[in-house]
Amino acid sequence: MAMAEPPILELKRLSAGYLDEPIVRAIDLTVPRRTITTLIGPNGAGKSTLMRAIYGLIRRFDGAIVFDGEDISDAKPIERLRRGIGFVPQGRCNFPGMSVRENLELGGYTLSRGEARAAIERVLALFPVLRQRFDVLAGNLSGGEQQILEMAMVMEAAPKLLLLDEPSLGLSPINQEQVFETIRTIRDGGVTVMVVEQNAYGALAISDTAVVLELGAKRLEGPARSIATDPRVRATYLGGSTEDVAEPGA
Amino acid sequence: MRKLGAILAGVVLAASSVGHALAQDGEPIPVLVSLPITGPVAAFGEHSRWGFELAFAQANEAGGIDGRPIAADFEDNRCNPAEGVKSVTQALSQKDYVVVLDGLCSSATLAIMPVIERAEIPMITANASATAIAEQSGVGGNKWMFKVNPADSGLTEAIVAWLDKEGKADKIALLAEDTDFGRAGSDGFSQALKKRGLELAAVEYYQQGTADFTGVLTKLKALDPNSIALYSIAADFQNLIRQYFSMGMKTPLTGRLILSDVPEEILKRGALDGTTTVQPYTIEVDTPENEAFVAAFEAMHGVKPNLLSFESYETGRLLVDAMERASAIEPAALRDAIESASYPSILGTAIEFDDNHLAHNNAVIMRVTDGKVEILGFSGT
Amino acid sequence: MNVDFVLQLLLNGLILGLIYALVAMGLSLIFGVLEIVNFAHGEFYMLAAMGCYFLTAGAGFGYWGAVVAVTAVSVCVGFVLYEVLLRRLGGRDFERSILLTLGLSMVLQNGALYLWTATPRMTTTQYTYESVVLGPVQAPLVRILAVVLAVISFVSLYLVLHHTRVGKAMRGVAQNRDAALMVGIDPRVVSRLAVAVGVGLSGVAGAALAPVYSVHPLMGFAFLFKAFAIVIIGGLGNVAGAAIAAVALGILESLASGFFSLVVVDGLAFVLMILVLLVRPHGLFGGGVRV
Amino acid sequence: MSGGGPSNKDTLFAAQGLGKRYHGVDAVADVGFEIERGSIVALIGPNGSGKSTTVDCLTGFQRADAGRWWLGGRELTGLSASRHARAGLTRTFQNVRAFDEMSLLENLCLGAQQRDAGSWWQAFTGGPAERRAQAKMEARALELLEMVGLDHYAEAPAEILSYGQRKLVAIAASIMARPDLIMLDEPVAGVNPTMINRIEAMIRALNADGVTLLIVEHNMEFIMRIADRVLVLASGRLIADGTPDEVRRNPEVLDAYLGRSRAPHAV
Amino acid sequence: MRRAPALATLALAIAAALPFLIGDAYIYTLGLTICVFAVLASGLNLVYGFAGLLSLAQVAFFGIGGYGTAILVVDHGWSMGPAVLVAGVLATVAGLVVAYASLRLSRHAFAIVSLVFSLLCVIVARDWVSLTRGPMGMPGLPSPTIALPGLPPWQLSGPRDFYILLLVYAVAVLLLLYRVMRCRIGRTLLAIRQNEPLAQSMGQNPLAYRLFSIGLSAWVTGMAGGIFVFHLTIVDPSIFDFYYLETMLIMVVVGGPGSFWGVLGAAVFFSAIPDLLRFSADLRLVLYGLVLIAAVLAMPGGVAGLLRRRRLRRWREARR
Repeated sequence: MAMAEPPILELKRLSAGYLDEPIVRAIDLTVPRRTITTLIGPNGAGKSTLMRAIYGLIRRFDGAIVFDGEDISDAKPIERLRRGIGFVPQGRCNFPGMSVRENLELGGYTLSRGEARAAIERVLALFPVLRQRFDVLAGNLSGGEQQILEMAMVMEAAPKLLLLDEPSLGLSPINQEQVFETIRTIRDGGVTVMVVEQNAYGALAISDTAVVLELGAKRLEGPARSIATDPRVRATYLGGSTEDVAEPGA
Repeated sequence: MRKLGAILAGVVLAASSVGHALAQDGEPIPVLVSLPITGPVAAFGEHSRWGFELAFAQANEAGGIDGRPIAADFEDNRCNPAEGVKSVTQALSQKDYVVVLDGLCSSATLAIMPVIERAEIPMITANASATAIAEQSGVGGNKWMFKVNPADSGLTEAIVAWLDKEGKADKIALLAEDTDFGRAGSDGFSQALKKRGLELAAVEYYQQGTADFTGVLTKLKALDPNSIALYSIAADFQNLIRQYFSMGMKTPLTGRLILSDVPEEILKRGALDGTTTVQPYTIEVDTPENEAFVAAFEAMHGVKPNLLSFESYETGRLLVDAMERASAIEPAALRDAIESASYPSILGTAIEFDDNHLAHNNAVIMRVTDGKVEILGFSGT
Repeated sequence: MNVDFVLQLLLNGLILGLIYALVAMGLSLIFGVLEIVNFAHGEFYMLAAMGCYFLTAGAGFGYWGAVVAVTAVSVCVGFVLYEVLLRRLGGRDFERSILLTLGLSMVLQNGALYLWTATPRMTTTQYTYESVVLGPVQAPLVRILAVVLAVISFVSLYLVLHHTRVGKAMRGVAQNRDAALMVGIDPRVVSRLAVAVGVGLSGVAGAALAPVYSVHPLMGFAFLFKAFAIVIIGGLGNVAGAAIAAVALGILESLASGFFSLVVVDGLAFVLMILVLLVRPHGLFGGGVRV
Repeated sequence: MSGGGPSNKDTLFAAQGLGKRYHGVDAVADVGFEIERGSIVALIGPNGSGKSTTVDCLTGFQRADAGRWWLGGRELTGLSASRHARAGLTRTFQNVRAFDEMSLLENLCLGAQQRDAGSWWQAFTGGPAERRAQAKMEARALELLEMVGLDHYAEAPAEILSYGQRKLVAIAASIMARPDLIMLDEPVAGVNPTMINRIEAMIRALNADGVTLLIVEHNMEFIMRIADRVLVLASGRLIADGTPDEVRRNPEVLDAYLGRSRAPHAV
Repeated sequence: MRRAPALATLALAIAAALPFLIGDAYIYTLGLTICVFAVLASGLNLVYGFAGLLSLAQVAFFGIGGYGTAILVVDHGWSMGPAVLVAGVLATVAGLVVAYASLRLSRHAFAIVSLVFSLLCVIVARDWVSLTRGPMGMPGLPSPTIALPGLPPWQLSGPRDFYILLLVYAVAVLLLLYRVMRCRIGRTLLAIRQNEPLAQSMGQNPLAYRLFSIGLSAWVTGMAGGIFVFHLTIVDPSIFDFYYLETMLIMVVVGGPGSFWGVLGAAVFFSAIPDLLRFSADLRLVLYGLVLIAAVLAMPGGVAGLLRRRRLRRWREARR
């Protein structure tokens, strides 16, 4: 390869929030292609906010978002979706009164009819569990299956970057396992994935890179393996300054 | 302060006094007419209005009353009692009307009666048929109220007498709108039957504006009466008669049907054969006076008169006659002149008011045979 | 005889119920997708019936031509209604949506009264005096045609909601707005379509009923409230529920008018509605479009 | 005390066996704890661990499926939200809430009226007693506004304030009625550092004044600074209860936060 | 808005002087219409503007008051004063039942149930013939006599007398409502409307306040109906006409929900202007509908809301 591939996503001093003050401040971040990046940090650190800002759901105060080499700072969510960013929000986000089939059909809403059919086949191959439950109402699936369904729906549009907000929230350990496996499969298929997770170790185990947020700012960044063992991570969760290292896992 | 108030009041008054003038000598004689201009029976109200207009136009053409033309203001009562009271009260507060005329809706008429009694202005009803109007008027009642058209009690007595003669008076079911009109018809039938030791087989009321009669018609069909007495007009009647027809009902109808309103198709197919009805008037009455009336009416309004235009026309003419005889054009004198009326009707009788201020004109009994309406005869009321 | 009587009542009720369903379905669809109670719905039905009357009586249209024309115009009116008025309401403005659509209803109803007065008009078509005899029972042909239109509308709506992308998107928006955004459904496009289809259905209803009942500016107002009751009994936003409730109400009303008196019929829908509200209140407000 | 209740007289608040289910899933299960008079207790836990549900149930905003709770020896189980407040247990909300169209003074006085003002009839007639009560409430409201540095906005409608300022007002309003216990739901979430310091100062001042507080919060530094005791919820269950330091060193707590399903062997 | 009380006093002085200055029945009729709508609109304002409940039952309260009074006077020989009071209480009871049953569910359920209640009232008035005389109504209500202790009995016989009575009644009701809206009770209602959970967290019981506002509103509205039907001399089912409800809603929405003076001003304006301009009833309602749409879209707080927004801007600027 003659030239290094540009990163899929670049955040340049991004500040964003809901009301009159930004929640995340001056975030600089570069996400390389075909990786899994995990955003971790205590509740209220601004992980979900950052993710929603990348998808364009909330107000941007300052800074820029560059996706696939183009500035998308002012694009609407639907525009970002078309450009190749898929977002699976926190909580249950499917159509509970429709079958898995219909949910997947709606997942290909932005595609042409033929593309959609091909896309469904593709995600069914990727997530075989959905094929078994093809005619079940989404509301009757288990939590893990619903989460996988939601990822599959977004994956139909063949995003280059997939944003997942707390995919394991409220799932049993076995279901969490299943979801993490799926995320890895997605990455192996060539898609860049960005995950916000409360189950930090679970997410770190499958991640390439990790970013630790605290109080709306980036605290740490590095390879997932080293972050997982960095004692400072624990400090961001349970207080004390990041320098005041406590004994890990005493 | 008083002066300031007077000025302010004057301003308000000026702002409000559009069309607000006092009558003077030589000026038109203000007559107030309350009838339905809008609402479910507006089409009938229009006919009633045309009758009054013809009568006044003829009088004004002939020089008016001592050179004063009669000017009628038409107020809409929407065939609704409260609306009638409101509009008449409002109108009376704005102009010194010498007489109030009234068309069509018995409920509205009964509601307006106390208003004109309090205001001491005579009122003549042309089309409202409820028996209660006359019962409450004249000696011992409302001295300002008069009724030209026959009361329902008179009409029902006439039709029941005829049905009885034909041996068809037993097992009559009644379907009527829930208004004074319908209830008077119901009372009239029960009383007339009671006299003969009979009673109604069923009584059903419906609210004005009811669209669907299939349920009640099915019920009446199952009851299989000798005839169904119908007290229904305008839109309700149109809905009802079509549903009656398309449900394939064959029971003859009776009561007060306006046969000219029955769709031609239904009559032609013989669906109403055997139906009898009583009305104060029908256009087919074969007298020179009636021919002249029909011709004049058609010339003025472009359509043929019906019984409502006939009644209003006669009422208008009776009023003109009273004005000509009255000692002065003011309410009390007019009242006396109306009370002593003896006006020759188109139907050949002289209209005079009884103690209840009710006139007793002839009624026409009709029957449908082979898809055609035939006049069976006249009857006193 | 007695069996025939009941059969006839049931047939009357079934027909009546399907006629109710035609008006109620559109109302329910609009509520399901936009969470708006459309007080002007009855006026669209009235205007459609008026339109059908004038087209057949004055403009030389045949009945079926009028049905098609009126329905097409109604769909367009729905588009305009959404773009001009309803779009400006947020999802949580329940009271404001009532006030806004009530204002629209006042304009349309009283405008119609001013233009045409309350005088009722009868639409006469080539079918007016025909009826269909089915063994011991009989029904007017115009009603059978209205029922046919109702069934066609219902089946079409079902097919659209279940077998077209945009129909599924409509159900999707009603079930989960966030998920709709996630997969790239534009709620505005879907809402606009739902209003167009809803008003279009009231257009079909107006055209179908113009030959059945007399046509006048106040006809929609009275019908609307019955439709409200049906929509609430069926579960707000539940189109199939509304259709079932409509048929059930039609049959109940017919039986009531056959065995009791017409007076009972007037209040039946409202009393049932209040009972339903008291018995299962929480299932009523919310819930997606389910057919 | 019949049927359980607080175990000793320093206990201001006690909850036992609190449970709440949503759609067949336990949001909160068998949660019980006590709060000592005059303390500041923090309630922490990862997202979805049931903290807000706990507060909502204990303040009457949601109906608990199981459990009983007492304030100062009086059982509050099953009472409506307003009765909880009248009994001396007030709260603030996660998403800051104020009566936006009303002035700060009115906002605060509303917090006090249930305790300080008289009957509706007195309110209607507006006699001297009512005027005295009103004056008293306004004086206290001004005092509190001064304390949080917002007294010059006393007449301004709440909607002109910034997010952080409104949080201050919300806390001030919640203490107007001089409650025995306040539950603060995320008092410093989304607030800038300067404002956090002011809120912290206010909480300390209140506590010094004898008010007991239960604080639900994500900002750990803040919690570690201010709390006497920390309760940790995970998946609807109470998994730890101790001083901030003890909790910090508790591996179970860390697991709850960081997830244990795939904890790398290095940890 | 500061000058509103002074303006109102002047208007009241003029209104009170009218009966002694002119003898025009038309002006009296107009005046008493204004008085009635001032009461109806302010009553709705208490429920919608303050308690935040869209009550479509106000017209039912009005009609219940009218029918109740008429039946008590005509069928039971009561004198008008007590009959009006009791009919008002009847409307209150009806309002409380409707509100209690539906508020357990939600604010939205209240709107729908209150609408259905109004519709059921029409049906009862039309169909319970033995009580209400059905669609024919009860025409020719007698001229009532009011006997106040120490004064000669006063027989109300024309628009002038009813104008005086309704003016006195309206002033009394408006004073009462003004006091309620301006005192702690009104503030609490506003607080509950703006943020119900917060008010609960402050120990306020929203249901009690809401029931109070509906009860009071139903009472004054019902009594207004009771007096009004004697001016009309008739009560029939058209007293439940949506026209009354739509007019009340216009007045409140345009005047500004929650604003005493705004709604009062709108009530005077919308009772007087269309009548003076002599619109046909149909055209007037078309106009009202347009005004309602415009008000809902363009000025959610009504005229009073516009003034409030100006004040808010001043505060915002001061904050910079």
